[in-house]
Amino acid sequence: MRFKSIMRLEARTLAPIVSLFLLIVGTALVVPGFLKLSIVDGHIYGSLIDILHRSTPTALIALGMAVVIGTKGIDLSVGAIIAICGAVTAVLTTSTELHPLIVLGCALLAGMACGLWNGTLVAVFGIQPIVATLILMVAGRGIAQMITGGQIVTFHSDFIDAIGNGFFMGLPARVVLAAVIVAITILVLRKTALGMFLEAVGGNSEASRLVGIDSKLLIIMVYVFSGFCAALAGVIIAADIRGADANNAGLWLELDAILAVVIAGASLSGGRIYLGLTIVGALIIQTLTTAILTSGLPAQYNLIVKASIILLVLLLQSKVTQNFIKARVQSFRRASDA
Amino acid sequence: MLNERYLPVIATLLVFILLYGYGMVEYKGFRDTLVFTNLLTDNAFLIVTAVGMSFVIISGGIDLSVGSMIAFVGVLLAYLITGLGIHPVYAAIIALCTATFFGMIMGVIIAYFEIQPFIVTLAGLFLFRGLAYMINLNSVPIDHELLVTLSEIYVPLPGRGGLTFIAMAMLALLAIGVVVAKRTRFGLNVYAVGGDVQSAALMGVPVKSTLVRIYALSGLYSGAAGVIFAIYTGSAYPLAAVGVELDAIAAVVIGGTLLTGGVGFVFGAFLGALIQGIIQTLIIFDGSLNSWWTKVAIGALLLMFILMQKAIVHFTRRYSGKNPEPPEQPALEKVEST
Amino acid sequence: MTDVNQPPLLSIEHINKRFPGVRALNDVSLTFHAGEVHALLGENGAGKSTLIKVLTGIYTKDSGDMMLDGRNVHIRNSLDAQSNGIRTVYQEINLIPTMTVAENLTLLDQPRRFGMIRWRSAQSRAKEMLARVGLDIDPNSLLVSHSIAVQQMVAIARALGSKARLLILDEPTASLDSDEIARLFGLMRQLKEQGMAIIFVTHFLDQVYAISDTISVLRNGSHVGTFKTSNLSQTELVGHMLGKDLDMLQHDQRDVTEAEEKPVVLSLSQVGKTGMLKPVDLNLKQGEIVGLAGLLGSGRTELCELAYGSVRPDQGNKAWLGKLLPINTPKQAIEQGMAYCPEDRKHRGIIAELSVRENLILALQSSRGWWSRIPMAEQQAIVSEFIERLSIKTSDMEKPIGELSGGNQQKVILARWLVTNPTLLILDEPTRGIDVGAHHDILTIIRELCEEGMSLLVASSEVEEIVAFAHRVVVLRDRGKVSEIAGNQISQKSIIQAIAQ
Amino acid sequence: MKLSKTFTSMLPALVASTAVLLSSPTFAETYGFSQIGSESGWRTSETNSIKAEAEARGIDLKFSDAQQRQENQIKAVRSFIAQGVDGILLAPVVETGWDQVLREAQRAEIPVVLIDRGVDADPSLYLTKVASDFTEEGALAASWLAAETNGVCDIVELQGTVGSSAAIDRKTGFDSVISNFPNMNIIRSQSGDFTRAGGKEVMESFLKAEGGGSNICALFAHNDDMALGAIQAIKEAQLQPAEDILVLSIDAVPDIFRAMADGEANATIELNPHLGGPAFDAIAAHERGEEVDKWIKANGPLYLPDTAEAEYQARR
Repeated sequence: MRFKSIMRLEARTLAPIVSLFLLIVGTALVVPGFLKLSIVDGHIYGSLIDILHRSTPTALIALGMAVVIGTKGIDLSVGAIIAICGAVTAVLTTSTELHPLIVLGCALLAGMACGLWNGTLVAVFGIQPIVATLILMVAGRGIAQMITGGQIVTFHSDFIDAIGNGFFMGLPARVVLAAVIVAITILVLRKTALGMFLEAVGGNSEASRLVGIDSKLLIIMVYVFSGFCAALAGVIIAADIRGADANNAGLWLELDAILAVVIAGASLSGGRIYLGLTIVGALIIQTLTTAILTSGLPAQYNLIVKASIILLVLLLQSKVTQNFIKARVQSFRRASDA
Repeated sequence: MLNERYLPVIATLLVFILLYGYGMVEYKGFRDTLVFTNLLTDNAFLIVTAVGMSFVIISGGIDLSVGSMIAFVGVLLAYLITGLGIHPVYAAIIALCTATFFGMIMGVIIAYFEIQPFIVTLAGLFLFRGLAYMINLNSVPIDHELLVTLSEIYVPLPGRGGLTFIAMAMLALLAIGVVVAKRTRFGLNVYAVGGDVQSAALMGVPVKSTLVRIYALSGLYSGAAGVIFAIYTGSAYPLAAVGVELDAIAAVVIGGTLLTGGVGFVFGAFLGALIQGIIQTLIIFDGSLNSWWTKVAIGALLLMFILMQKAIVHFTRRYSGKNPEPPEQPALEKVEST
Repeated sequence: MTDVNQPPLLSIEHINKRFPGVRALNDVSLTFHAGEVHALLGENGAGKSTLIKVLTGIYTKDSGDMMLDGRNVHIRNSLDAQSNGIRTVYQEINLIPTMTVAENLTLLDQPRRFGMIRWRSAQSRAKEMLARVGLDIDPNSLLVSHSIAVQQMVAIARALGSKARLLILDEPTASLDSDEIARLFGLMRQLKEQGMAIIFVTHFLDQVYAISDTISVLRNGSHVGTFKTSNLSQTELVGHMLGKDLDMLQHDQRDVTEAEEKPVVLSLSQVGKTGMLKPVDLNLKQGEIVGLAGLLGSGRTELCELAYGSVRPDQGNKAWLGKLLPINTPKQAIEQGMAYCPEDRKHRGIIAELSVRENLILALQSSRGWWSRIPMAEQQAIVSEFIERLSIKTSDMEKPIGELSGGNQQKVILARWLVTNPTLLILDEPTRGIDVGAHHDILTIIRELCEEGMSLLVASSEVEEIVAFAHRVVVLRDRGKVSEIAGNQISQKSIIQAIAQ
Repeated sequence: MKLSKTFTSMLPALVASTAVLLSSPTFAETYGFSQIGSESGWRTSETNSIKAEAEARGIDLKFSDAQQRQENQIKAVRSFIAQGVDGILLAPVVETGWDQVLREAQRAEIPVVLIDRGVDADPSLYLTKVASDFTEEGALAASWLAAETNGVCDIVELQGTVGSSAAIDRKTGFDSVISNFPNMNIIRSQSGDFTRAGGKEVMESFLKAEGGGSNICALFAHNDDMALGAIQAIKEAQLQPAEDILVLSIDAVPDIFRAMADGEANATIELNPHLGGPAFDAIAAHERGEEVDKWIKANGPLYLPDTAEAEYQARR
């Protein structure tokens, strides 16, 4: 019996991991040297590290998005928050003498303020998450441009630069930073009762109310967290190019993040938060992009490949298909039993 | 007696009149009918898209693929006309059928595989843009005398203004949309599905086929918007209409349609698109404001309309005994066999 | 009124319907005549709603025949049912709240010309339909702008349509006040005169006697019997519904002794809420089990909700251990030491995606706050203790609770509250839809808890059960308290008589 | 009473101010400028240059940012026509699709000057085009590279946004020249979307795909921003940009001069952002009734590291 339940768990968690594995193996067959890792100047170097490096912004916002979606919500505004926080970082660095740590703090606070706004609209005003966050999605980039004055603000700050491009123990610093955030999030959600409460609210808000859980505060916190993740991603993206590009930074990244969560197997109707698998989902999306880039496939095929793979994953994950497969498996078993 | 459900539309109309009045007082050129007919012509493709989107949103869904669809249809048209030498009328018919077909496929996935419209149409967003890239990467002129003739058709009005073919086509499509929504069984079924999908099913509304038809209709309308865009610019460009889906959703919401479904007017989408257009026009007339004000202003407007709708819904719910979320009929409990 | 010689409008013969693990309808045969109001009665799980769904084509029967006017008919979906003149009005008004009255009335059947709906003629048709049910409202008004009663009448008007022959009213009066019910009955009589066959499902016995000509009783999926209303006493009827033969109930055993004078834990004085429950007085003593008896819809659940505070009462006061306290939210209730297992386990009890462990630990964790998480080892200890103590059958405490059987889900929800060690435990239908073994287990637990000094408020539709454990029984009827029976006075017979009065 | 009194007393002032408002456009020439957006550093310097030029000449410039969308630009041009401006500057985001709106401007007798790129329309529809030739830029870049490497070089290319005319023409120009050199090959070509982030990411993948970058002789980026992103990628791959891999790009934004001065880039071709002067001159000439050339070429020179420091100081 116990074995069976482990099997069930594995089948679900295995799907994204196997997909990632297959994707990497497939790419390695097409692109020689894809798996090669070498140590140059004490830094680990190779395509796989690149994927980690590149996927940090997506992974970070997908982390926040996973928690939001777990509570039956969605956050469309993360792309705009990235632009705002990148702008805050750049403008504060260039126009003030503030310590970079304070600049970083201001950017993170700006992101959390955006999250607070979203959370308030959702939890207090009872506006559907998709609408509530659409407002900031539309207006946010405008606000970011207002901050930068519509220009790409280039800035130099060794500290911020270290976040975006530095190395820590041979690994890209931002990967380490993101890993730490992911680890802390997993710890907080699993080692406090927060994760359980969030999943309870997402799974059955009425039952949660009856056991005395204050869902409003939780939901606000969730959006603030998503804002925080987006802010950090915004700083990393700005640090990456040493400039804040209000128009393009994080553009359509919210869609990638939602996709990562869906690939992880979470339903948009809430109830389960798979943090680890969401990161795998983000890695899948990035591997796909990197694979297309390194394989030399013309740029115009990127979207088609991406869309086809998404559709495939969605169709395979849908209840209808799963039920169909289950029925098939059962009838096969019955046939083989007989 | 004024029906309370017209309130949002009337509010939208008032905002439009106020903005227009402001323009008339502030800028000389604004008093010409030209400004108004320009609004009709310039926003024609957006209005047509928003009309299709209205049906989707009234049914409680969302369609993110419309912007890509516009680009895809444009590129397809160019290929059919200049590449294959097909007469524009036939080319347009083929393109519209293709768009409808793709919309229908998304509808089938949504209705029968029970995957959220958000994710399905997101895949559509990537897919159609990718297909457009496959056909053609450049912006290409569509050389055909018919297109030139069409774009030259012009019913002059006093005050430099004039109704272009595009504006008239848009008005015709708008009128058809209004009639379909209010005067056909399909239209009423859309409202019923959006109002309460379970009740609708119990009342005998064919929910699944209605959903398929809704997304096919949205495909058709965004396809028509693509044709209009092609006539408007006399060319095709795979990067055209990026982000139009958000403009269309905003237009629908500003026009008083609830994203929760069931409530709204196709005509409201027309007003919503005109309001966005007039904000843009005012900003251009001013000439010193930066474009990000458009985004911020539209975001603020969205917020205002959503809060207003929330208040109206709250007000009407007080008189309704129906729970906001009616519980499902309790299913038969399984009795343990052991 | 009913012409027995006339062939029945609809007859069903040997209908069977099974669901995995349950026989929902077991060889049911019934006949329905034109010009007759036929009450269909039975407690929850008796098979009424399954039968109605078979009649209206939402479920397909496994076997058996349906004859309309003596012809065999196959009803595969709701459109089939409608075209055969079978129309249904549900308790939960199944209309579109966001549409107008006229739109609701004519949906899918609008008068058209060249494919275009003619609203003028649709409106006049809507007016006619409304006139048939005696409503004079603006067909252009939004459905939600009307009271529930009017919405219900609109639903009936829609169901009647033009070709209705058999009208099924599934608990239509649940949310109506007495004037509105009188109005509805007037309409039903009028329809009866016109030769309509009406199936009337309700829990209100008064209403059954006020309007019906014939009564059929279902129990556990089987047809118990069909009676002429005039020949059946209320007490007999309740006996049939509950499966008790009153003559056999003279000497039922009671092994419960009266609780001694103990301090009052929770005291309700004139607590009620308009449209939900008439004001009620109730005192719950320490170590006492108070049973709430009454048929479905009598206000049992409502009293539990108001006592717990999951619904805020709009009148009356609550006192906890002698002190007046505002207990108006679950949080406040839990802080005082209350616990509540709701009746609707699926929608208000379990969180299906979460594991048995998480569901079980949730209330305790919630009372401790999110920061101080109960260590995993302690959780597992608590969970395995309760899995053993309540003999919860699960392969694994990490299994999603949605995959457990109803009885085991119920035990987990019960355990969820027991771990918080409450002073007062409110149980609404703790034994609903669970098998015999689990049923027995839960009754044993209830007794043990009481002996440990816990107070319990238990609502149940099973009179036998209440008699078996209650120190005091509060009988509810028509959303109000009708009597209180204590000590040796408690017997199945006395309760049934109080319900049936 | 009081309110109406106040109102009556304000009335003359209101009328007067309205009159001023109505007549104000006659004081100065009003031009409209429809800009593509602010997607790159070069674009921003172009905007600022044209705004500054207009201010210096006392021109009332109506500025409109189209956020990379053609429909917004068409709207802007139409609004300018409705406003009755004296001239329109248009930096078209794509080449096609302008016939209709240009015809309308012509009907309204408003001269249109195309800025920094051309359109695929009858030349009679616009006054002139003040722009460099993207194809020539590409060709110039290729020629420099051919000379620098003696016609032997494996090149990686960072394209602009897929479908944009700058990307297409620069590629065409570049390809046309290197096709004459059998030993010059483009071994990798991908779009970096004209952004720094895109440039960096794509360059990283190039480096990985080409054995750590040892096979790559030169990088040709369709704009400086992508080159700047790519330079970071090269540095992070432990290679020396401008030495191990030649870095060649187009636009001449200040930051690329900084990079050249630091020895991290080899050459940039100026895409002249100071197009306001020639454009306004052309309109003025047209108003005087003079003939204006259909293409006022504003090709910039190729800059090399030797002058980079001075250029950087001059431009920042």
